Amino acid sequence: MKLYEYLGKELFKEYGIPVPRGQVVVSAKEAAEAAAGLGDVVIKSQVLSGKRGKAGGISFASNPEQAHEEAGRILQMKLNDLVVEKLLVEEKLQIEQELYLALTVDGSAKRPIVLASLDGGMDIEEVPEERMIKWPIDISIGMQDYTVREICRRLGVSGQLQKEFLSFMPKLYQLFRDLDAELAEINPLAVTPQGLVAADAKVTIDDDALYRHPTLPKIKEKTALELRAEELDLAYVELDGNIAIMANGAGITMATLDMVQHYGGQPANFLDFGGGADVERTSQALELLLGTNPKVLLINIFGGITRCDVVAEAFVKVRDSKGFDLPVSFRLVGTNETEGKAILEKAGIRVFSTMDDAVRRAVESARAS
Amino acid sequence: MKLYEYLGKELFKEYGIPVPRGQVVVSAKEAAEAAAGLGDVVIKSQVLSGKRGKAGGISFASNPEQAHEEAGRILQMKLNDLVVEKLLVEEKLQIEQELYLALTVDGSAKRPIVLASLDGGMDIEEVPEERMIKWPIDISIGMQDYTVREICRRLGVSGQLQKEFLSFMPKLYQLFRDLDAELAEINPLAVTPQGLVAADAKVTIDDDALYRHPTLPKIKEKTALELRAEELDLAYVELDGNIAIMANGAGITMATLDMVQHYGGQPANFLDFGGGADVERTSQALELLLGTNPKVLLINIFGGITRCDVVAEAFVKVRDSKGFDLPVSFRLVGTNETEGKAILEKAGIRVFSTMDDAVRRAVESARAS
Amino acid sequence: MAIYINKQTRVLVQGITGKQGSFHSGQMLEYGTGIVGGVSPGKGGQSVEGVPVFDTVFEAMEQQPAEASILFIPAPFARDAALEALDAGIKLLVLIPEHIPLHDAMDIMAYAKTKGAVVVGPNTFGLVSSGQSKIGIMPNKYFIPGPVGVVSRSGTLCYEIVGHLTASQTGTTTVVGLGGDRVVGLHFIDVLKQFEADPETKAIVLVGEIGGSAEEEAAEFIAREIKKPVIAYLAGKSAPPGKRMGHAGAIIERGKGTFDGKVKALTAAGVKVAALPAEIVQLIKEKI
Amino acid sequence: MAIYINKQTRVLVQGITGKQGSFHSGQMLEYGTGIVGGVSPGKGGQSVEGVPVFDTVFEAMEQQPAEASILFIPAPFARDAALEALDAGIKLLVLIPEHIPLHDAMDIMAYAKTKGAVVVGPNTFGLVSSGQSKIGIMPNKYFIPGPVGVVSRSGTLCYEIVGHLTASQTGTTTVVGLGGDRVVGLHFIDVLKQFEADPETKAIVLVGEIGGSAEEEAAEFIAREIKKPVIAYLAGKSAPPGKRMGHAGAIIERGKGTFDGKVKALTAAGVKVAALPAEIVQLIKEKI
Repeated sequence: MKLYEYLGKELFKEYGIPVPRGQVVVSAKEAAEAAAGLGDVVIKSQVLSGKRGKAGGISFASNPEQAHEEAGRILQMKLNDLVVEKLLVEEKLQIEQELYLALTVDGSAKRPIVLASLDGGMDIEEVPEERMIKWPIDISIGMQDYTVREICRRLGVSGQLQKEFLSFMPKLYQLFRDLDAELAEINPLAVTPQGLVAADAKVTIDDDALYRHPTLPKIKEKTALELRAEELDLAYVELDGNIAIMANGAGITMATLDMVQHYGGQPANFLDFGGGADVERTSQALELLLGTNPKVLLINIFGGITRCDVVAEAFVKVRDSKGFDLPVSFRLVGTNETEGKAILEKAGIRVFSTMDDAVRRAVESARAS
Repeated sequence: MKLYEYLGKELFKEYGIPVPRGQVVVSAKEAAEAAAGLGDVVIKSQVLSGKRGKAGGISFASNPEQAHEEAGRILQMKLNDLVVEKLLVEEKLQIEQELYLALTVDGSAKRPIVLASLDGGMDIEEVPEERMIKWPIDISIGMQDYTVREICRRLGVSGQLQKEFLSFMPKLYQLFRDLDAELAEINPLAVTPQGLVAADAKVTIDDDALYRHPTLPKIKEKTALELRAEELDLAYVELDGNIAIMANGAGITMATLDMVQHYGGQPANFLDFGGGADVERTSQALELLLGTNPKVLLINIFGGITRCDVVAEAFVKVRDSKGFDLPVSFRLVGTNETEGKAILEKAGIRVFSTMDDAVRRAVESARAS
Repeated sequence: MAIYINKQTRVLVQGITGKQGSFHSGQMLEYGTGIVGGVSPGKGGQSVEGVPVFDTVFEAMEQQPAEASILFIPAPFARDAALEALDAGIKLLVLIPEHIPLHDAMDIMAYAKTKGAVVVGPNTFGLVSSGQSKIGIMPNKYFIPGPVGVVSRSGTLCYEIVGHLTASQTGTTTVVGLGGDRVVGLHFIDVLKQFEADPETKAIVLVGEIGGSAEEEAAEFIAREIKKPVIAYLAGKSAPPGKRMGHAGAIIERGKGTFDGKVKALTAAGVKVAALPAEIVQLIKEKI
Repeated sequence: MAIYINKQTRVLVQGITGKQGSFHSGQMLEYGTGIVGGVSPGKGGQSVEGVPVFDTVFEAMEQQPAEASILFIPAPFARDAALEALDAGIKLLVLIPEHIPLHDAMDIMAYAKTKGAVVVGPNTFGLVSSGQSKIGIMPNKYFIPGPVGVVSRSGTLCYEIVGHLTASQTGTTTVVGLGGDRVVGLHFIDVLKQFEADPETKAIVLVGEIGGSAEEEAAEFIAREIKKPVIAYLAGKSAPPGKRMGHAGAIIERGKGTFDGKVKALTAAGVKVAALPAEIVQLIKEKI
């Protein structure tokens, strides 16, 4: 779950990480009031999108009137299709240098990793590899002073700035660990006459660990269907095609999409309903798919944990109660295959044994309809 | 540094470890007032000595009048030579069972170790080995739930009591680690209708880590001379004999004492003035020793980090300024031995090359004087 | 021979009294797995499918020493159970649960490293040395002995491919599911190294997917160290960028981990990449 | 031969620019120790006694790879410096400082274990393989090559005893100071095992003291594993119970760790216990 900048900065504050003075507002009037006490300000749209600056979602003002005007303008914008509902009005920092600092998870090393660069402020993908310091953290001892000194040495940072890092970085690491963050990024990390200040905050919390952080607000940037899928604990992604696809397992679901495309079809979605689903969850997944009005329904089940008879039963149940009649291409093998096939065939549904056959049939049906 | 029971319990409280309701008092009057709100109370002398109960330093009262009387009595006692200055007046717990729980450092395993027993309340040295569970903690992951479950299994504890331990023990471990404790002991750990309660608290903080805990009070249970030695960072222990001994290094100082006794002498003290001492510290150590009015002074220096010339110079300086004339037996070898010997011999002091010779001379001198 | 596990491997099942734990214990026993004990706190003294149940892993290890353990434990409690197994001396830990928090997974991996233990998963179907021992949840019938080693990031897709092999009478030495999470214990490289050293493995099938850099790292390693033929299949060719496709790994970001990039890297390392799962069979037959 | 260190051992000095660090670097170089670099944060680029100084251990290890490091760092900063050395790949760490907090020492030992590194100390004089390499602060002239291995809990007392040996022309293979703190890296057993395996060590001197159970554990180990003659000296015969005699270890509590108990245990294991330091020489001569 990505956090809005202002939420990230609230967390930073809690952990003693310096952030600019500022305030979250929802109207031009509030923006003007907030600006009154801050002198020159920066007004930042609070949306979960990078490159807000380039898109016009960040602006400056030297007085409340200007702040009012700019805030009003930004609040009417859409940034990458996202409505701007909140603004962060902050003091404009006296920035001497813009750095980059982040903590994230290095899947290869199975460890947290520090990313640090003297080239902050810009799009971080544009920073040349050799200007980006990457330093893994040994979780059994955490971030120690020597780690910070070593990163500073590699950055070429010493003296007062190194001292600041010695205080700054362990706090960011603590936040990263305590909050189950996938990413805690500061770009730019501003060097100011008052020391290091986090001029931005991009914090992403591990969805699987949200239960441990009940006080965090729930942030959604999904379509209604995707939200419904999330409620059902289904991995669902909307796509542009017309063949609705349902399979069990992320890999095989992707492979099914790939094969649909391979044979010239257009997937309408990605839906992995996972392993070991019962009749009810399977029904819910099916109902969700039917709600998207696809031309064809393609079901690809290789039962392992998932039992074929359960899927078959659920399918027949949904079909009988909803009475839909779109073409269905059903592949069913694996655990309790015989029982599952029997149920479907009794209900007059043809069952394919290979993915290939089922996908080809689905693509043909989509073309025909 | 050992903490008084009431200080230990204050720390327990901070960490969410249940302790009896109660209050520290310094007079019988205060004791009566404290007892007023608590019903049946226990009145416990706050001295750093075990076996307070057997020595009469713990008493009970059912009303403020009794509390007044008992408190007055205990405040006039001396327990193992320690004056009772404070009392802890606490609610009397409804104890169903008395357990034992401690965290300490296992030098062999180089780890923290949990000690736990169902036989609490008594002198813990009397608990049979097989009734005491010892479970080392892997510091890289700390105390986990499974550790507690395993200890409970070994104790034969399950159900509600195990649940209580699952909450209780990690808190004690956290305190032990956070506070640099050498020992955090609860004996008895009371099982009451309200759950586990720490009926006593024995917490010892690592002296070498006190600088990290500036808010802890300084607790002293030493003689004036020992305190003075501590100020000077000297390892000093008073003994009963008449040969004052000064050496560099704990092992060799002990060996010097042993040799004195071996040849029939009586050491007046143990004084290890450590390695690498400068003229000033050496002088201070000497002055401290002379203040004890010994019959003979025995100095045993094997210079490594310690430089012989520095010790010699300091000795001559102190002798010349104080003008003492007790017999001195001086052994001096090692780093800058030649320079040191020259200084002493110029000042008319005989220098021995072996410990054996020096010790024998010291014992003879003590006998003669 | 086989890698990681064999007929002799003694296995514990943590969470054996749960629905999944008991069902799959039965399946594993049927396959021939040497399950010697189960662990379920509070359930010690019971038995499941004839397997004795203990309250703690330490107790199980005292009574029924084992080398491996498989976890059927809800994600929030998986970290504690995994650390317990490692602390008690388990050297091969198979983590079935999905949704284990990322930081918990890092904790487990860090501790496993200090203990010199191998972790498979989390979010894996486990591993099987065909005809000998299965520590996982894959359907028994597809795993018959043969000369092909298989390593996969995804589960059902792996069954699909092994199913094709089995249908053509091509069996497997060991099949390893790495697990779909961002932090997992074994990577392609670890398993490839084992297959290279295993005399019975004649060819290797690598089942990858978009996202992350595991396939690219594998390609580099194969070019350098692997002499045996490697065939790959990659899922996610059709996935649009920036969308998360189920697995934490299966997301294309920042121009890295794309399908094309992975195919290119593997091809350059001499690996044949199949366009469809079924093609694997033919490609393997050409090599052995 | 010798144990732990020899002529080839490459050594870093952490805290080399301090008073003690620079003085003892000079002494060690004089003895022949292979010091290849020093570390002092903020002092990188300087040189001490001709040894290049680096800002961090990682930098030193890049420029001047080493196996061992010795710390002259004030106690409050020793933990950080020790962890740095271990993280950077140092395999033998000698901790000179005294007053390192007990929990810091436990942290260091736990991390060393995960890294497979040996820690000597803290609160030790270090170790010396006579005539080859000295990583410590002991006076050079007493350490001449010979057939006796010495292991000691205390420093100056060890010099005293080695001084007697040297005076009688009996040299040493390696002399190891375990350190006087409650938590130290090496125990008697570890060093005895090494001496037993070292062909040049013909006899072993063990210098112990009251408090703790290290001597009792050593006695048990000697009875079981050590074939070479072992001579012991123990300090603290005259110490009254309950008083702390300098070292954290040198305190008699709860009836454990007494002088008599230790002598009994060692004697039962076939170890001759000398009554006076000087007797060691005669006892050794009888054995070699």
